[in-house]
This record gives sequence, structure tokens and C-alpha cells, in this order.
Amino acid sequence: MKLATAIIESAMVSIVSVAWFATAHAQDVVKIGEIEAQTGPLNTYGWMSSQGMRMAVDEINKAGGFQVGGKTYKLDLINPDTQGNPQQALIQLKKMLEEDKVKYVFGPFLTNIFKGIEGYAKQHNGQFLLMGGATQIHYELGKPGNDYLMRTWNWDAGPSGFGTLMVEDLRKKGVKKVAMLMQNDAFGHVAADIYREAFKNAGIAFEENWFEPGTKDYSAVLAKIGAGKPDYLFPGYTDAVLYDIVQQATQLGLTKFWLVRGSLGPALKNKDYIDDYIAYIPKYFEEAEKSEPKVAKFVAAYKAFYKKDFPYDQAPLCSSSCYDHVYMLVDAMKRAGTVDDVAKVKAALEGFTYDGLWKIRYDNTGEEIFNFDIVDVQKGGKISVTHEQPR
Amino acid sequence: MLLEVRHLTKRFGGLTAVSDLSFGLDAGEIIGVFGPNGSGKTTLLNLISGVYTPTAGELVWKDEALVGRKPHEIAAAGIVKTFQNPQLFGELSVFENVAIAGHLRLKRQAGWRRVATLFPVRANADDDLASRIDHVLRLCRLDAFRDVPAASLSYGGEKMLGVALALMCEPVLLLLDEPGSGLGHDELRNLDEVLRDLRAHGTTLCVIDHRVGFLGKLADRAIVIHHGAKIAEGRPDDVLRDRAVIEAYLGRGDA
Amino acid sequence: MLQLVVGQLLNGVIVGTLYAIIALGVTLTFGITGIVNFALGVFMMLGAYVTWYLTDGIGIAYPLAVPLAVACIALIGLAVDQSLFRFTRNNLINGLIVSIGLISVIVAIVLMIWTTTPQNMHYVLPGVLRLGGVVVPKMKAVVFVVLLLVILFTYGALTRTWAGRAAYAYAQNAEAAALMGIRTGVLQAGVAAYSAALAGLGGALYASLYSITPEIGSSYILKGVEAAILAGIGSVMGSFAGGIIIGVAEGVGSIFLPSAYNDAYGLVFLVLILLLRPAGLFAPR
Amino acid sequence: MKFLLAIPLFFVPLAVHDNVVLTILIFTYLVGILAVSFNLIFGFTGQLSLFHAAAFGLSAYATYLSMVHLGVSFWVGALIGVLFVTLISIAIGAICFRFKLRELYFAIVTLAFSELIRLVILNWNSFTNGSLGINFTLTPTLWVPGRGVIPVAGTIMWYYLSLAAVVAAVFAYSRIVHSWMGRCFASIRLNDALADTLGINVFRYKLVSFVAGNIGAAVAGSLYSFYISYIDPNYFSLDQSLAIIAMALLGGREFVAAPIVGALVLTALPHVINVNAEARLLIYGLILILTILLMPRGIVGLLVRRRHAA
Repeated sequence: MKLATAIIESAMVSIVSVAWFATAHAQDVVKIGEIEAQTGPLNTYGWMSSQGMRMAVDEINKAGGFQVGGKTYKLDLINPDTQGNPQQALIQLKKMLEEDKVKYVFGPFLTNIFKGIEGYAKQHNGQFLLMGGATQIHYELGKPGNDYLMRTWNWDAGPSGFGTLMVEDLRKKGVKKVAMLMQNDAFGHVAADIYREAFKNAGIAFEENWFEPGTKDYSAVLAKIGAGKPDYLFPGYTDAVLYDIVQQATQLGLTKFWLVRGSLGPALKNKDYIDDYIAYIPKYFEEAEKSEPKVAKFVAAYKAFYKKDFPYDQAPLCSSSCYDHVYMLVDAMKRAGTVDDVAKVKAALEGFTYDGLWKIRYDNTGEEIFNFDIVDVQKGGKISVTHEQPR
Repeated sequence: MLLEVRHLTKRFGGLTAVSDLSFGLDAGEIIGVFGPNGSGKTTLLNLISGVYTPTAGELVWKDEALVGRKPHEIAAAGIVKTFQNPQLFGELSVFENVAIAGHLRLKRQAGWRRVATLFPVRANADDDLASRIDHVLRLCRLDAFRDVPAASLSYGGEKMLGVALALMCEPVLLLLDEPGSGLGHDELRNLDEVLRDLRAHGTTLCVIDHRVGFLGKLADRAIVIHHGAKIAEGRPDDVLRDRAVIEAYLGRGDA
Repeated sequence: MLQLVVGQLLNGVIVGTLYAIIALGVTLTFGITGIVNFALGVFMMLGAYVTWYLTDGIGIAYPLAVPLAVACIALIGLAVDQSLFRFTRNNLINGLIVSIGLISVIVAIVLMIWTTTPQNMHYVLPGVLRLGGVVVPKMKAVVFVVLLLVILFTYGALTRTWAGRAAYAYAQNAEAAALMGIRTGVLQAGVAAYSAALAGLGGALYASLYSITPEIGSSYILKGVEAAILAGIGSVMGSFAGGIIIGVAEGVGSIFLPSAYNDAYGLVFLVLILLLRPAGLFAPR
Repeated sequence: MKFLLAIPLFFVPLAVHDNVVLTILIFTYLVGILAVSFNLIFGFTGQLSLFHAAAFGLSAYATYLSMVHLGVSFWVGALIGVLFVTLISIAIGAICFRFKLRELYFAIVTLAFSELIRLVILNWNSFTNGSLGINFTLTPTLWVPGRGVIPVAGTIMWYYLSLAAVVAAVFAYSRIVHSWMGRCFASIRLNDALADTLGINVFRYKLVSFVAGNIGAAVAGSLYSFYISYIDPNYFSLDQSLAIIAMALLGGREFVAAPIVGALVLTALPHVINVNAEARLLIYGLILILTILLMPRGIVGLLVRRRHAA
């Protein structure tokens, strides 16, 4: 019987939510969509992103909306859950573009989702903007017919790439050998391609190891790596695996880590066992909260909005800066003086540096460049932060 | 000689179910194999129909060796057996049960051409199937139950369906495993008639049963096995008077 | 090189016992209720979450939290068995589907409560043992010993106690056992609860070794089922050995072969065994 | 004639101009083929195969890769994909059935094989581009009366292509199921020992059913991958196989076309009900459980009285 009640409840929920949509359509709204996986094994990015977006949308609407061309607009966020499934994402995007007439879509972070919707999205080039973090987007930017595409994450490689800066930093430390232990998935391979190159240029020996997503016990492959005596271990790339890798690595005597995705959580939990843990952290919230009022305000707002503590160990994911993106988009609409001429809005987005939690700007290909931190955790938990502001 | 059983032996671990058994079957006759429970009758049928492979000895069917062939190959060769406690496709109707059993018939008729019947262009090769099935059902007095689920038949009905399934395979030699057991008086007479009909149609029958009476009337020739070995063979009446047989049934000292 | 292999043999055995505890549950439920309960994986996941919640959330000491979690999971297993699996007895396919449905229900509930953010329990027993050149984390050693004891206990209980013999008898021949006066319903419910408890224990111990996410159930149930079948479903010590075989295959395998194929080694084993000995490795010929 | 039921579907695009609805229908038809073909093995022959997702994915890869490396057209590529899957299925089916693997064992071994295939595809980076998957640059072409040979693009063309495919599949499978072959399948499902003594070659017809089912999956795979125009190893994931089982069950096991209903429900549900992801997952699970416990004959089974599969 409890099953039956559960069904009825969920049915009611659905009715309610449908009703909510209906009301939202009443006044002048700018609809922004989000295509992200909020459940499933690789949902962390998508889930955190939509958290930031919900907050921003809520704040802006509570503040009475925003003015463009003497008209007041509110935001209407449509963020279905792709569950990491291209088929659903494709249908959801069609719904957004054709039924809800959304012009500004954030996401996706997952490569397979982007690939799944790319063909359809291309057909609507010029009619909307797709602003996602997926690494594969980088390779599509600036190509003819891809004006709809923008990438919302620092790119690893290239002169202003944070990866290049971090590898350089390692070279200065006199590191000779780095062993990578990567998820055998889409981003894992992108990372391998990028950093294989980067380390070669820096003259640092680079060794690749792969594991199946979902692995929990790494001691076998770690033991194998340890036998090769690398200076640093380069593990990838989500906290779901980093905690296990770092713990098990330290047990086997691998105590130096260097990573380009993921959080400080693993380092802090194992602070007595590691020697060195260098991480690319788009923003080191623990410190920024004290030094930057904006950040303090954001953290407080998050706690109030979600009635729970701020997920510091997930901070890098917040820092996909989806919160800023919403404000930046609104700002760009104001500057462009239009809410529906996407070409103008895109030009506006690329035309200024938004100064929010981050200093965010887009390069002429439509790829984001924002300031970030390199955080170095030493044995015992002593933390030193280097602020980087790529040009 | 239709089927020749030569020195057939089957052991399960230590137990010898059939030991050095030899006899022959002629076309058109009804052979009764009987013996007390556990005397190896059912094992014998399973050996002939290929369910078991013999430990030793050989089976010659129309001058070809049977041993090593799979049950469905032996069935295709014309030897079909029924089960002691009836096996059927419970959730299908009686008609559909028999229809499935029509497989061999279709195979013989159409051969590989039956594949063509899958394509719309060709009419079904088994268009006379229905009439054939109804014929078999009538023969087995099941026509009244044509469309009821097989599972809902009476025990006697199920056994009859078992026979009907075997008949539909158009066997040359029909092996019946205790067809009479558990049947009421009318069902028994009914079965008796059916089997006589069959012989009239030229089917060779090998019936095993522990019911001497029933078999005695039916069989042309009787073979008695005890502990898997043949202890008597001949006309049923003579065999039934045989001392060894009486001992086998009633135990020593009573005669 | 040698110590690398020895180390991985050891580690494989330890990791294998975690598979084995699930395999044991699979074997027992299959023997008594005639279904393969894939939900045992999520029971393990629940066990891990509950333990983590009791220790880091409420602040109960780990040694105390484990039995609590196990009991809690056993109850859930019992409730589920009575409300769902009671209706799919001896129907492998239906039982399979129901357990799959149950998986997504439970995962959904866990997501609602704890989200997908990986949870990490504080270290119960940090540090490692060094046996020559071979390194074994202390906690892993403890986990191994506990699981080993539980498996041996189960084996003993099944062979020496009345309930155990009843279970065996039932697995051999249901009608006969029923005639012997074994109360089928109670037996099945009991075994369902016990298997859930085993999975819960697996989870409770897991929590002390690895990070906890809602997905962990699926990978462990697959390994568990593999192990159970590998050994010949129905055999207690067999499922233990099966788990260890897969664990070692993965551990040692990934030294010599690319670790990306880690999951394949167990499978290859499984297929070969099933083809060469369809009844399973330890089943009597 | 039950096929008349399909005719209205051909007029849907004239009545419905909603791209989203049509897209949902396209996916319904494409996975519908998958579910229908699976049900030949599962519902009609009684073998729970977990190889179906693998057959689906294999043919998707084979089709595209043969187009790229052999320079053939989509239709030839699809044919190659189907042939490739046929060969693999014969090999795997022969192994499983020769060794008389039943129920759970068959399920697990088929699962094992599809996992192994997934791992090979995943790690053979040079050929399959590994986990990054392949972005299709080629599209199928079709001869359309009056317009000549044109690439298949846009919702309408895909709608008719997928509808035609699913109708063809249903037609083919019902020919099989309602023939002597279907009777053999039923006999294996219900009592294969008896089937054996009635002269039915159990091994052969298990194999036929397995291969015929996987061929359907192969066709679905080629079309599906080209509609999404992207493939990656996730096509092989266990979840895929489980979703297929759910569709077959939900629709109904004893009718050829019934699984399509299940496909429709499970494809449309996430887009009809607008609850958060967790609740959706919950509902998905409840559907599986309730179907088994409350309507084991599936949705269609509720509507139509039992007809015997023979």
C-alpha cells in the first residue's frame, strides 16, 4: 500500500510543479535553461552548477528582477535532469528551444551529453547560446556554424591555460617524473592528451595508468605505480575517486599529489600522511571567505538558501561559477540593451570582464578565462595559496 | 527386425538398472515389457529414446546404430516415447499442444522448404495441420477438450494427451511408459481401443507396465525384466505362468 | 616484483572477502527462496551509509555502530522480503526484475537524503602493517578477520544447528522439508533477513575502507553474483572461495595486464568455469 | 488484421507538429525495435539474454566504422553491422546453448560477454576512439519519390524511417512467432525436455531465437546511433539491458508488439512527469516492482485477454 501512496504523492508533486510552470509564464520573463546531469555517477558538476544557478535566479527575482530597455524582466530557470543520458538531453533541449523558446542554455559539462545534442544544436546556430563546460566544446569553438557555442571553464592548455602554468610550476620544483592515474572515460582521455604534451614540453617524464570508473580499491595499480618511484602522482578527477586514491596511495608510500580537477578534501582528510598536494582550485573558499566580502556573502547566502552547510570540499564545482554566469548574462543583456538578440548578447558577453566572485571574461573564441588559485597543502595541513590571473 | 537391443547395460554409479538385456522388435507387433517397480523398465525406454546413453551394448534401428544419437534425432528417426507421469505444455490449449508435436510431420513434408513459409509470399505449408490435429484428437477421444488448457485436463486426459502428442509425431515405433497407470476403468478401455487402433494403422508398440492384466490382453509378446535383466519372454499367457516371473512378483516361497 | 605480487595476492584475498560476503547472501537467498536478489548490493550501500551516519553523524563509536547498522539492514531486508519478494518465490525472472526495481527505489531515497556527494567516514584505524616488504593497511586486516569469522560462523551454523540443517534440507527438497515440519515461510523470511544482514555487515565494514556513494551497490552485487556462480551457487565455502578468486584475479591481474581491464579478469574466469564445469567450480561432479 | 493499428501512426506528423512529441515517438520506435526483438528471446523462448545492449552497440559501431573505413553507404554499413552481430551471436549463442546454460547462468554469461565486448570497445582507442566515443559526420541517404536520393535529416524523415523500421520488425517477428518456428520457441519456453522427445532440436531453435532477436537489436542500433549521430561505450551499459527488460515487461510478454507500449511509457515518462530526478528514479523503480506484482502480463495484457503463444 505504501507503494500506492508514494505514487499518488509523486503524481501530486508533478501537478504542483506543472502549475508552477504555468504561473511563471504569466509576466515578462527571460527563460534560461540548463542541460546537466543531476543524478547518475558523473552528476557532481551538473548538480553543483544548478545549485549556484538556482541561487542566482532566486536572488535576482527576489530583488524585483532586472531592467532592460525600460522593461523589467524576471528570470525563469528551466533545468531538467539529463541523468547523463544523451537521448533525454536531446529531447530536453528540443523542448527548451522549441516549446519554451529558451535562448540561453547553460551546460553541459559531460562530453557524451554535448556530443548527443551537438548535431541538433548546430541546426539552431544563431538562435540561442549554449554555454557549457565540457572539454570537447573547446575543440568546436570558433569553427564556422558554431557561433552558438561558448565554453564556461578555463582551458588547461595554451599560453593562458592553467595547466601550462601548473606544469611550469612543477618544473621549477625540479620534478623529474609524474605518474597519471586516470578514469578511463571521456575527460580522462582529454586530460591525458593535454598533459602528455605539456609534460613533454616541460621535459618531465609522464606515465599513464587507467582505471574503470567505479573502482574503489586502487592498491594494485598504485603498488605498480609506486614500484616506478614517480615524484608526483597525478590522480583524476572527481572527489568520488580522489579520497580513495589519496588514502590508498599514502598507505603505499606515494605521498605527493598534483591534480587539475577535484578538491582539497582528500588532502585535508589525509593531511598527516601526505607530503605535498598541489591542486588547481578555481577558488579556495576557506581563505577567500575571510579576505573577500563578496565570497563571504555568497557562502552565507548558500547556507541560508539550502539550509545546510557550505560544501567547501565541492567548492571547485560551485566555481564552475554558474552563480556568476547568471549575473554576468543579465549584465550582458543590460549592456546589449536586448534580452532576445543572442548575437548582440554574445558580443556583450565577450566585450567586458565581469567582476563577481571571479573576474570572468571570454576570449574572442568564446572561451572563458577567469582567475584561479593554485593551492599547495603540505604535511600536517599547512596551506599556501598562489593567486593566478591569466591574461 | 525393426529394432534390435543387443546386450544393453546401464549403470548409475554402483546401481545396475539394466544389465545385458537383449531382444528384438518386429514391425507391427505390440511388445509388452513388464516387471515389478524398479525393475528398470523406464530406464530401458530412456535408453532407447536416447535420454540416457547406455554403459554398454548397442541398439540397432533399421540396421543403423542408435547409441550416441540425441533424443530429437531418434524421435525424427521414428521412435517416440511417452512419459510415465504425463509431460505437456500446461498453459497451452490441447490443440496447441498437439500442434507443437506436429513439428516432425512438417519437417518430413516440407524439409528446408518450411523456411520459405516464414515469408508472406508462400502459403503456410501446414495448412492441413488443423485437420490432422483434429483427427489425432478424435483418435484419442480428446476432441471434446480441443480448446481447454492442457493443465486443466484430468489425469487420464493428460495421459491421453501424452499419447496424442506422440501420435502426432507419426512414429514407426511408439514407446509407452505405463500408459495405464492411474487410469480409471473407462479410461483404460479407451486406451486399450486407441492402442489397438494404432496397431491396425501399422504402428509398432512397445508398452511397459507393471499391470500384468492390462498388458496381458493387449500384447502379442511379453518380456519380463527383473533387476534389469530379462527373466522370461514369450506369449503373455505362457510368460505369466512362468515360475521365475511369479517369484519376481510375489517373492520366493509363495508358489 | 615478487613482493608486488605477494602484496596483491594478500590484497586480493582481502578485497575478495568483501565480494564473498555478498556472494554468501546471494547463495543463501537463491538456495532458499529460489531468486537472485540483486538488491543485496544496495543493502550493502545502505549499510555503509547508516554506519557512516551513526558514527560521523550521531557520534556513536564505530564498534557499536556496526552491529546497529547490521540490525537495521536486516530489518529492512525482512520488511522488503515480506512486502515484495514473498510474491516472487521460485520465480527467478520476476524476482530479478523486482530486485532491480528495488535498487532504483532505494538509490532514489538515498539520493534524496544524502545526495551524490561522496561521503567519507573518519579513519577508524589508520596506519599499516609491514610484513617484510608487503604493506597491509591495519583496517583491511581487521575487516578480513571479521568477515572470515562471520563466514565460518555461517558455515558452522548451516551444518551444525537445527535451523541450518533445515535450511539445507529445504534447499535440497522443498516438499520433503515441508513434510518434515519445517515452516517454509519462517525459514525463507529468516534467510532473507540474514542475507541482508550479511550485506549490511559488508557495507558497515566497507565504510571504514572506502568512500561511500549511492553507486557502490551495483559493482559489488555483480562481483558477488559472479563469485557465487563461479563457485557453484548453493555452496557457502564455495562463495567464499569464489570471492577470493575474483579479488586475486583483479589484484594480480592488474599488475601484469592494463588495469583498465580490471573488471574483465573475473568475467573471463567466470565464463571459462561455467563452460568447463557448468555446475560451478566446487560443485560435486 | 492487427497491422491496421499501425496506419494511424503514419498520419501523426500531419496532425502533430510538436517536434518534441515526434522526437519522443522516434525514440519510442527505435528502442521499441530493441524491446520487441528482445522479447522474442525473453518472452517467447524464455531465455533471459543480457546481450541485447551489446548487440545494439556493436552494430552501431560496425555500421559507422565500415562506412568510414570501407567507404560504403549507410545501408550497406547497416547490413555489415547486422551480419557482424549475427556472427557474434551465433558464436556466443552456440557456446551458451551447447553447454545447456539455463536461466541465471545464461543471463550471467551473456552479461559477461557483453561486458567483455564493452571493455574492448572502451580500450581500443585507436579504432573506436575509446570512451570519447565517435561523432558521426556521415548521414544515411534515402531515395524519396520526386526528390531523388537525399540525406535523412530532420524530425519528419526520421519519424517515417523509424516508424517503417518498427512496423517491419513487428511484421517479421509476428511471422516467426505465429509459424511452426514460434511453436518450437513456445515448446522450449514451456518444457524443453518434452520438446526434445517430440523431435524438436532445442539447441537449434534456441540459437535461431537468440540470433533473430539480436538481429533486431542490430537494426535498432544502426538507426539509433545515426539519429543521435554519436556513439560511445555507454551503449553497452548494463542499465541499457535492464531498461530493455523493463520495456518488455511493462508492455507485455505474450504479444509481439506489446513491448513498444512499454518503450513508449518509459521513453515519455521523464518528459511527461516533471518531478526532480530522485523522484523520477523512484517512480521508475516502482513501475518495475508494481508491474511484476500487480500486472505480470503487462499493460497490453491488462487490455487484451490471454491468447496462447503457439
